Amino acid sequence: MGDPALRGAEWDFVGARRRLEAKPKSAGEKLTSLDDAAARVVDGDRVAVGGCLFSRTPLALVREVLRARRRALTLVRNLTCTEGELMMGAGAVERVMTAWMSIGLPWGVSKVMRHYVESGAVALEEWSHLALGLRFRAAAMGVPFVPALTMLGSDLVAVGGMKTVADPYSGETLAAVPALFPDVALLHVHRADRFGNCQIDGYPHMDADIARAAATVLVTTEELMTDDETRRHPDRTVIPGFLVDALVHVPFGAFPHECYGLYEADFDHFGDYTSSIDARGPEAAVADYLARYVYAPSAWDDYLDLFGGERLAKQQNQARELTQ
Amino acid sequence: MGDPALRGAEWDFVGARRRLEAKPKSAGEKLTSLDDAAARVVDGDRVAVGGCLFSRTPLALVREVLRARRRALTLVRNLTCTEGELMMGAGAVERVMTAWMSIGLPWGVSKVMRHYVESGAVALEEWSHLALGLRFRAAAMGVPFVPALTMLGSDLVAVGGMKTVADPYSGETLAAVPALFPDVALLHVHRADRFGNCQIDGYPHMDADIARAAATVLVTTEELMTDDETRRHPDRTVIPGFLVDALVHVPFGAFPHECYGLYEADFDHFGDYTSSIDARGPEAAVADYLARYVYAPSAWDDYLDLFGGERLAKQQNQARELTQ
Amino acid sequence: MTQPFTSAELLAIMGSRVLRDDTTVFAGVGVPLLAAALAQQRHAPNLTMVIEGGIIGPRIKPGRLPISTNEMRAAHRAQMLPGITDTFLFAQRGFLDYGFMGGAQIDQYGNVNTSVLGTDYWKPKVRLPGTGGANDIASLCKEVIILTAHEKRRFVPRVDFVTSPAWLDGGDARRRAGLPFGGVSRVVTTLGVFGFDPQTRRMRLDALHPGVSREQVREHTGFPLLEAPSVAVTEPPSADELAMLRTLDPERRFLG
Amino acid sequence: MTQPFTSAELLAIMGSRVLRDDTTVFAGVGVPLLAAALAQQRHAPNLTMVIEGGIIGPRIKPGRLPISTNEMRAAHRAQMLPGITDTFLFAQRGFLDYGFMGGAQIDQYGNVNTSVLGTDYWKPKVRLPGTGGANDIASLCKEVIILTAHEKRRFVPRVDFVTSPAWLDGGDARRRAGLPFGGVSRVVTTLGVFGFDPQTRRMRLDALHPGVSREQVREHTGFPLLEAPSVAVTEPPSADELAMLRTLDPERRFLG
Repeated sequence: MGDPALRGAEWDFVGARRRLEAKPKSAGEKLTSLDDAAARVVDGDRVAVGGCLFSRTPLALVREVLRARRRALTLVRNLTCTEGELMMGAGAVERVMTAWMSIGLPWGVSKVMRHYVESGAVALEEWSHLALGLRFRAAAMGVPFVPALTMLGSDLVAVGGMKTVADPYSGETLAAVPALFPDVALLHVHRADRFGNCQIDGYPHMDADIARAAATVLVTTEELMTDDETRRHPDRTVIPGFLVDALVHVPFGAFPHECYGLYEADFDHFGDYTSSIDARGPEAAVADYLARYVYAPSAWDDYLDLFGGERLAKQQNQARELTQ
Repeated sequence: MGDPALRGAEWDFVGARRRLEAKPKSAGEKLTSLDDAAARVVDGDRVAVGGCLFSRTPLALVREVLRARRRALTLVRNLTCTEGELMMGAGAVERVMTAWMSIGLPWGVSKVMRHYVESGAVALEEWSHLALGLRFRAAAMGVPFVPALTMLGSDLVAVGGMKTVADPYSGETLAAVPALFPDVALLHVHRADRFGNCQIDGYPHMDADIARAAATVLVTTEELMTDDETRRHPDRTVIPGFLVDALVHVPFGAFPHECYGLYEADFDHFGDYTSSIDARGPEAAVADYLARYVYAPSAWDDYLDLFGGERLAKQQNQARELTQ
Repeated sequence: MTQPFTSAELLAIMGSRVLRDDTTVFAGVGVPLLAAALAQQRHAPNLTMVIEGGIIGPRIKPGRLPISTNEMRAAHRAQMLPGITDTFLFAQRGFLDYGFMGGAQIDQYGNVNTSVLGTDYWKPKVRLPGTGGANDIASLCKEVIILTAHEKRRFVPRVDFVTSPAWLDGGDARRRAGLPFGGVSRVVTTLGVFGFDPQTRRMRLDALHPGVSREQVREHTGFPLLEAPSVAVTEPPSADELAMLRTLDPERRFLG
Repeated sequence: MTQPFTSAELLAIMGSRVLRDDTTVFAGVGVPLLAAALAQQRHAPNLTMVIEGGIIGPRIKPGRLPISTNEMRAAHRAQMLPGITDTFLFAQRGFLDYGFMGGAQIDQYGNVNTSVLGTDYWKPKVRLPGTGGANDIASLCKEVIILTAHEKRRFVPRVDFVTSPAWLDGGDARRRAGLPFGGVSRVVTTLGVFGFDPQTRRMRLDALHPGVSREQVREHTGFPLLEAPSVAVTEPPSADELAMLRTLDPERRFLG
């Protein structure tokens, strides 16, 4: 399935390292605008999206990538949610690498995913949750693979072309989970300083590994912290500034997905969205959603206005209640 | 060097997993006394010691192991400091696996280490800092090795018998850093609740990996926190209670080594100690130190009294000044 | 069945009884989480729940049950939030005693399909959501328990696609595939409890729920079932179990 | 030498000049840390210091210079504390541009020994402290700079033990050993600055410090040195560099 040379680039640890070696690793200013950040994504990129499912999804960045009408992207995300549906509907992705795709139990199997995958418009390459996590981790470690005990024996092995490796000590056969070096990482965090040092509250998902694995790292942050705040809590920093290429200050940057402790996901919004899909079919419903939520509002604040302050405040209260 | 069967146990991921499978993994009470905790260390054990050099060393636990007159231990620690010298002087260790051993630049090369290693009384097996860290990490991951790009080409490869592995994707040769599953881990942390959930401030060193790698985990904590405190800051927990076997509340449990943010290492004490070694030779000086600081004071509070409250307070102030 | 409980309640209660104290369990959202929470309240106070979103030791809030494994409701009052990869690595290391699973198709060797219906993966008749963490749970936990409605279309001779490996082709196939640990030990369905023959690893009827006949089971199973030498009858959900379970999901979001 | 600066000052200043802006450097305690801090203050404001104890972006406190890479003084006002293993993994991934090293023995291919003197590792004449992170820095950084006093007993034809590999036996030996990246690019000593022939990888005199002769260098080197086509003379430490450096170590703990 697919071009083997292209696939080789996924785990080419030498090439991935040379890319980093050629790049400045600055402790300096990283703050910029959403469109300037998203301009670093080009057609054909392997794009890793941080967070997981509807948690801490970098939706402001995803939206900007869609507004820039990018094409032929490969989306990599462990649990893929509405952002993946929008990317499919917008014609931005040709391949999705994931362990699971839908919104969540109450909304059933994703009809958008079924439509684009069953028709062959998008290839869905499935890896186990741990295996995909280890693909990022191997890349973060700068090695072409890590051994593991998962996925073996299953039909998933053939899907992604995973190989095995013999342990040189015991002789046992283990899964050799290949590294996955993304071209770009899109991440959303709780706090960052202007130099790109990032801190995350609650569950960390895989963002730290993804940041180390990618050639280019774009980050949005709920809160901009001072250099002094970073240095007062250095043990909270999970991504160092020197590997961040662009940082944008975007409160509610994951909405209507959740951000731990700050706002809960807007389940009613998901319900309205899936009702529209049920009523009008995946293509028309997603096209309409894209028109209203992605292409029409040019600024992120305009986008948030579509939800309204009252709804945002309600989701904030619910998050506080659940995490305090 | 050494018994190959014994060495095989270091990286036997199947045996190490069976040990865990056979063990209760309780969410219940872990609080006990120092001597009860240390009684779980038996002669011949591979003992991994948390912290690094003179930082967050579990000295109360090390002292208790020495008071129990354990023998034939293998000490594993990345940077080995006075605790290693005391274990050598007490005749407790026959092998030390480390990347570096001495106290620090101002005190020169460890005369105690030289005495016991050059005479052949103790085998010092040297691994690179990262390789030893990856040995713990491979074990924490439950795999027999992890590939790496370090130690290759050096004479360290032959010392520890490290092998190589061919990447099944690119064909490149990488170091196959073998797992190291300790029998026991001794750790000192900032805060733990009575169920053994542990939180660490400042640099984490390798404690989290060591805890996952070891068959038995013994922890001392500066502060005992409530269940509610754990649950209010779950993103600070680095060791889950279900893998902790024994927990002891020991304020200043790393002294005269440092504990980040709480007290600085007592450099004057190190100076007095090395002066005594210069004057009287390693064997006599360490024997005297053991008599005074390890064997004579039965309780940890008696031990702390040898330093005095004024000195402890001074070290606390210095730590505060450096970390705020 | 005429008992005063739903299928979901039956599964949650039967599932909870499997869990011993002083253990850890990988619990997915819905019935598995309710089974684990019930066990914790009833007979396993020192059980630790682990959720694949990267959550250890949560206290599930009645009325605010999580919809996904990666959200604040799942993390409510947790003791640790180690991240997804590290959470699965706890299982790979051997720290996870139990894992719960379900699936669109289950075969006579306990293998589960949650990926595609149809024979060509790249051109599926029906594309399902995928493994999520199920493959990892099936590969890495010490013991795996399948909780599922018992339907003929679900219990197939051979799954279209092995998403989560149990005993593969039976015998020592699992070991030979490079999976030295774990495996599915029990299948708890709405009709009974099933194990696997220790030699062939074929599915075996171990116990029937009260009022269920062998014939009913065979009728709803798409492959020939082995039978234990003496097929037991399960103890029905007690009033006590039902009451406790119902307080956990007062809105009956998952209890049906 | 009669210049009004110490050997340590000379090494720190020469070391600092190597570091470009917008880069990262693995800095050990003592002279390397001072070199990095000086570069940061003078010409590389966007340089990030990384310390192997697991410390990124510290602000070293004058008068409270760290004694070890794993202590609060080294972590003072740091931006991140990722742990030791993860810090080295940043280097393995390719995030570390520079690494500084020293050593008890250095050979003509730049290999360094900090483990044992004598030919039998298990029965050493002198047991040294060991590699610490030096082997990893030598293996993983994009470019390694050795800072050392220039003494004949130190500059040996072949190190007793290769703790930290540079070019091994020369030629493409490093690549063949499985080290595709990095290598020692420069050796900065109290007498001059040295590089390596791109083909043979033998050490080559590139520049002399002011007032030092080729003969002096040969006299203090235990192996035959190559010479660059035109051997330069280094710019001596400026008053400005010396003043800045001295404010970093007012107690002269490391500046001698």
